[in-house]
Amino acid sequence: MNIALFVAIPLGFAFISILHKKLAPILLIAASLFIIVGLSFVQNGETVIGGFEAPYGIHLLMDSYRLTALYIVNILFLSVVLLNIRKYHQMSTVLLISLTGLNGLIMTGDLFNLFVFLEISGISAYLITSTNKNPLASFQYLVAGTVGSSLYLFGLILLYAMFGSLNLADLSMQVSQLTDKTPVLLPFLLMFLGLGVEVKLLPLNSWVKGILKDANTLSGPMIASVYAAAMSLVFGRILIDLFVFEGRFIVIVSTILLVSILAGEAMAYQSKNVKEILLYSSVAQAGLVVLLFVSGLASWALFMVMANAISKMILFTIIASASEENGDDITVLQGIFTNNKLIGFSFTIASLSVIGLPLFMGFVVKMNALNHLFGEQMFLAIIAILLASVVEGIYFVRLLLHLWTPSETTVTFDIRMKAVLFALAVMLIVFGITVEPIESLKDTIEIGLNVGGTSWRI
Amino acid sequence: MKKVLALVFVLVLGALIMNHLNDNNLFAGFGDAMLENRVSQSYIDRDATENNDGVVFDESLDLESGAANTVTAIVADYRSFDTLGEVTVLFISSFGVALLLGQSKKRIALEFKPNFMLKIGSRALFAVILMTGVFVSIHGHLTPGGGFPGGAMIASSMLLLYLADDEFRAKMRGFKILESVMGVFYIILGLAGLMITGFFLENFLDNGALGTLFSAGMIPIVYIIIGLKVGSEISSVIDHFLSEEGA
Amino acid sequence: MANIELLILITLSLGLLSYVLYHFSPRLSSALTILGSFFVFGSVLYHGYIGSFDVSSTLLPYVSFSSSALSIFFAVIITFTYAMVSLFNPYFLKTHKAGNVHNLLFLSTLAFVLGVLFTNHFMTMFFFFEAVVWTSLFMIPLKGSKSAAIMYYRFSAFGSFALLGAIFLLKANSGTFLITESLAVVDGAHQLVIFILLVVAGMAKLGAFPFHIWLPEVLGKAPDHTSALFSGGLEKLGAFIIVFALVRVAPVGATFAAIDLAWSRYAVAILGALTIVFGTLMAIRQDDAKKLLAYSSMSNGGYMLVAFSLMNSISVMGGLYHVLAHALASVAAFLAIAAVARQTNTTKMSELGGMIHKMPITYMVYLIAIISMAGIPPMGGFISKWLIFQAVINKGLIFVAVAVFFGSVGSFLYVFRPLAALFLGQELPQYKKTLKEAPSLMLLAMLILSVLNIFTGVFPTPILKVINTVIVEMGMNEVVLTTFTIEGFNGLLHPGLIALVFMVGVFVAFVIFISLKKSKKVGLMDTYTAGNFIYTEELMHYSVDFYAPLERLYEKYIDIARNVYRSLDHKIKEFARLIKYFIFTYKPEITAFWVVLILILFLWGDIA
Amino acid sequence: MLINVLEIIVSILLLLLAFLALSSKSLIKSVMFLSSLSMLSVVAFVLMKAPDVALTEAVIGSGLVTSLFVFTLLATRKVGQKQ
Amino acid sequence: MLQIAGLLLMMLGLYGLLTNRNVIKIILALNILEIGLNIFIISIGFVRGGEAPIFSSETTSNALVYVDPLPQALVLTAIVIGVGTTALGLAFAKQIYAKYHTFELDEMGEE
Repeated sequence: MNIALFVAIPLGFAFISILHKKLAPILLIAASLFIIVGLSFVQNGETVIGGFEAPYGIHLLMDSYRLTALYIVNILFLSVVLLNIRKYHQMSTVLLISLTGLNGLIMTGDLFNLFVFLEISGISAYLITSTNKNPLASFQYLVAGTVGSSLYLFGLILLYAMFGSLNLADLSMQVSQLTDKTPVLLPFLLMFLGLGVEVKLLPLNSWVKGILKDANTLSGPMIASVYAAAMSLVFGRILIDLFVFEGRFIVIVSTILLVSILAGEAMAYQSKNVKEILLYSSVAQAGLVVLLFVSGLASWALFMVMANAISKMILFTIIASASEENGDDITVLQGIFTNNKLIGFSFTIASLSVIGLPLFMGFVVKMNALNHLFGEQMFLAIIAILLASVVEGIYFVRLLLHLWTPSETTVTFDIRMKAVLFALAVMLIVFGITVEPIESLKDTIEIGLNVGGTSWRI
Repeated sequence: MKKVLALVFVLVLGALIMNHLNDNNLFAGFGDAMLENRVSQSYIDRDATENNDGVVFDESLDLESGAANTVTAIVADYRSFDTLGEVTVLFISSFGVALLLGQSKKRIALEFKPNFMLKIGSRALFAVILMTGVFVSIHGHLTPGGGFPGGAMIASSMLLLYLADDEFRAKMRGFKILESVMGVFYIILGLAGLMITGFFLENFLDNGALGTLFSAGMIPIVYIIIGLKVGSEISSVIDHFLSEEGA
Repeated sequence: MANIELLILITLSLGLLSYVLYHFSPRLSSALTILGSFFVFGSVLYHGYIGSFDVSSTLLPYVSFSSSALSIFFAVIITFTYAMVSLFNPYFLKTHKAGNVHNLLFLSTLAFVLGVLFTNHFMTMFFFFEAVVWTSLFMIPLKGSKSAAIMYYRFSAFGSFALLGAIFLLKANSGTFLITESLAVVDGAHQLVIFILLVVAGMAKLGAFPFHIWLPEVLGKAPDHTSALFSGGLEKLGAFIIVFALVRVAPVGATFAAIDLAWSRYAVAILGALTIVFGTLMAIRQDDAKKLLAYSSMSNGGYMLVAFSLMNSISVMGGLYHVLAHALASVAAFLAIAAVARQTNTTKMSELGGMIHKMPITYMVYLIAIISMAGIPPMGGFISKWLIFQAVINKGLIFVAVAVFFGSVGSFLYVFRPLAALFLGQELPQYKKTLKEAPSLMLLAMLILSVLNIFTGVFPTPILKVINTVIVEMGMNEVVLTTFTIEGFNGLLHPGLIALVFMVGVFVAFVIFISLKKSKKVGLMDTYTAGNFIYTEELMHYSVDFYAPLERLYEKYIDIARNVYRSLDHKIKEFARLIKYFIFTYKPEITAFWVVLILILFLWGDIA
Repeated sequence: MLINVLEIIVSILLLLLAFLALSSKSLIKSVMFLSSLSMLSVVAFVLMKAPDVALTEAVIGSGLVTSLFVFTLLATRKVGQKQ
Repeated sequence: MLQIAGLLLMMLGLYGLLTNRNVIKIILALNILEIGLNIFIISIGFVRGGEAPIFSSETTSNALVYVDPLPQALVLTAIVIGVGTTALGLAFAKQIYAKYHTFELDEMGEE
């Protein structure tokens, strides 16, 4: 199975899909299914595009990390699509392109190619958010995203000027051979800021509120779960493979991350509006994930992304669906779970997993990450994580108590939504109880990171 | 005041960046780029895959990339995947514009009434520009230009018709089919490369002698595809921008 | 049932069963709850006594258990509390919004408490700890107060995650999550941090001084009988953690030479003393009987802190005995209040009065409980407080000693008030007809508790011997006991003798009371002041502004801790609003601004 | 030498036009300044021996983008007039 | 010199983003930012005295000094992507205008 197909097939389907409106949703689901099925026939290694070996040509990479990332993104993508395709069928082409973009983003081993895919997925994200009917917010997202990718391109071109290559592996080898690392810090900071816009790190994420505040069942889970997962996984991979942290760069990065986490939690704590609570909490979680990547805990960060993505998918879908008729004030939504036990159950599990309570996937991830951090004596990160957990706990308890308290509100949920979300919630429990799959996956991922490090760094 | 402050801020930043880059020994100054240390030297020498004795215009046969224009060689051969992505960006933004502005409605009426001469003249000019566009696209591997400017020229010929004739509406359906078919062709070309040589988007045609029209393997084909696709996409964008809601 | 794992699982499944059963018959479901609680209590007591716990675990993954004298001691106390409270369950389910949920949560918390007490692995302990927090959390709002539940979670979560921090530090220190092993090798740089984190975790759970805000909220607003559970059962988990920190972790940091006590422990003792003082002062000014008892629980928690921080056999014995005595007394008191509240639907003292006429047994139970709480012989509270006094005086901790005595004196003041206000005084007209004595099951529970309250005061040595095994297990010398005496620092204590003397005194007083002339009965409105008839009944009530002169002394300062938290909350929210105002607006220039600023900050270093 | 002078002139003009485009009060003037900025950047590209980029920028950057801006303004001004 | 001009154009683009509160102007500033970036990228590959990287009857051999073709290829892509975002941004601008009847952000009712 040539992994270029994961980009080519959805792209080709997208080109076809503009011909026939009825056909488009079918093509979308077919492409999505094709990728998920195809993922099990994938072999690790690099796939050259156009017949030119790295660093001259572009190549796609596959290892356990990327495979896991692809599974996460594609499965969540498919579930979002299945839940929304009937209502938002006109978005099929856009979704196909965004699938192309996200898959390419995860697999590519070339920094400029990554920029191209960043733009592809970015533009399709702007279009997905246009279903919110808030053009101002989408416009702001577009401006922020364009500024971000311009910064990324600027940093990238500085790297090219210094090292004469655009290949990730080639660059990381050359950077690691430098004795004085100060010259590369500016491009790294530029790229960090550029990608930080997409990953929702704090001072750069003013677009998040406008987008997620009015999110519907398509754009909410798509941006908060699928895109957030893909972007942070790509960002994390670059952080691990390429970046070096030194001097002022460390200071700036750690300030950004700590402020993201603490301010995100504080804002969620202060909010009275369910969607706002969720969106600010996802800001904090993005900071947490990047913090783990920066600390070198790649595999646990990957699992945290996975746990968060599943949780956010559940939370945003439920809230977006419930607030379609009622608005999303915390008091308006009181008691929506009294008649929807299954939905309430999924929501509760997702939020408990985000807090990091035992039995759920978030716990396993948080505990292992903490364990490593304690071993490394990184107390600032530890304090941030523990404080964040306390605050998260408080506002989620408040939310849960409100949503579970019986009241007159009646909201009906789609039966398919119930099924899909329940399955995802069960997944959180399964990964929270049986640790073996995660542990073994972690081992292969770490082997992949090392082997990858030696084999494809020329 | 705020503006002055902002201006000072950005100028300080610019000065700081310049200062930083000047201090940076890895960063060559303006005009002093060292190509030997970069991958691009291999693009110019056409020796990315095997050692190559040298490239001579009009003589070298069957180079790894047969375009005389090195930029074209990179765009359509070495980094063809980027170009596929680029086409996708244009495709999705054209689709997005259509999505956002709606399948409209009525086109904007211009404030002046074009007279007969203008109409005829623009028809003639339309043909010329269209031909130029196609020419630029096809000769992308030899001369500056290529599919993107070519496509844009095709689109601007359509624009000319729009401007010259108040009533003119392009046949959007045709553009759509053209766009779709060309996109699929591009993918099929890539897949064919995958089938024949084992690499997606690999050039599987003969390259011929450097500098002749029928050389460079797939590149002219790719550029024609791109030219037509870009042309139709941009025309559709223009059409949507020239229409408005109502009536 | 000798296997702890099986016991936990059975309790959990009984909880589920009672949840399901409730749909068909609430009565049966309640019976099941009672049965389950007694079953757990019985097996813990029996197997704890003969020491035959089976700690192997085969069914649950990642979980392992061990049993120690300490955990059995705590388990017996807490399961007994559960058993007693369970007898109240059937009468309160009707007032709940969801009785089925209550029964499920009741038995689940019981199961998880056992898990906390018996596990030998810190992560498992954290898991059970969190499970207890979350299951008990949802019992609070069953009466309708969400804010109390959130308050409870704030402090519990703080405690839990402090515990988690301590656990990981211990792990980093010793390389193992096993409790005994990792506690054994606490040393090095993190020692003090571990100590502080563990103490914070315990104090948050116990409701000690800076973390006491939740206690009156929760105990005051939880369902009436559930308050007893929190006060007598769940709060004691905090004491369990405190024992970890103060007794099992070796002394930390520099020693305060004058009193031969580590500074860190001295600090805890001071906090304990503050807890006692604050709790007492706050209890004095409450109008709600449940809140009053809540503050009294707080001050008694302070006694435990003081006792465990002193680190000698007598004080630890006093502390452990106080855990038992206070559990018995506070459960009895809360249940008595619950019994009253069930009949009258209020716990405000100003709205009650004269209950002794209709509820004499409840009155007796309450009387005995508060005597024990105040530390007056011949009840259990006296024995523990005597031991703690002994230890404090022996150490020469003047401030702590003053606080401890103040607490005892203060408790006279406050426990008398509900007694007078609820039970004595004029019988209020609105309850005259409807009021009855509590139902038999409730009476049974209360009577058992009263008997035990007296028993622990009169004949404590069998229990103290059990505590001696706990103390020896923790590596301290055992306290010298005979059948009837306890040897303290300053002499022997004869609880039986004291009780006897006390009985005689009471008998004499009773004789005098009988033989003297009867007082004249007057009606409630039968009063005149300055020749005017008083129309507002409340003004006549005993308990309104009972200690007003005393309260005036300190009423300006009572809300200090609460205000600190409130302003912390405001500060967080202000910070959040600030960030929101600066960043999360529809202003596209914000991103550009921060980019420019960060880049300038980064590059400025090149020049500077 | 000549080229150097040319470079400097083009650079200064570029910055000038950019500043004018940003500070002009009239939107249509701004767009026109942007268009000339774009045309001037074509000169810059030619000076830096990038004919491909120059051609593309001339056709797409200068021509197409300008027309899109103008059409947007045109359409909205009409809408504005109706009210 | 042109490199500095490119850099300063980017800075002016940022300045435009910082000071303008008009939707069209913001897109315009983004365009200036992109043009500046493009000039900067090309300047990275410029070699003084180098030839344009096209083999022709005048520049026949690879032995000559050429300017770096890769940045030019990248800029080609970047220009097209820039057009894509600009078109989309203008479409959003049209939508915004349809909703609020103004391009000024300050005149729209904020939530």
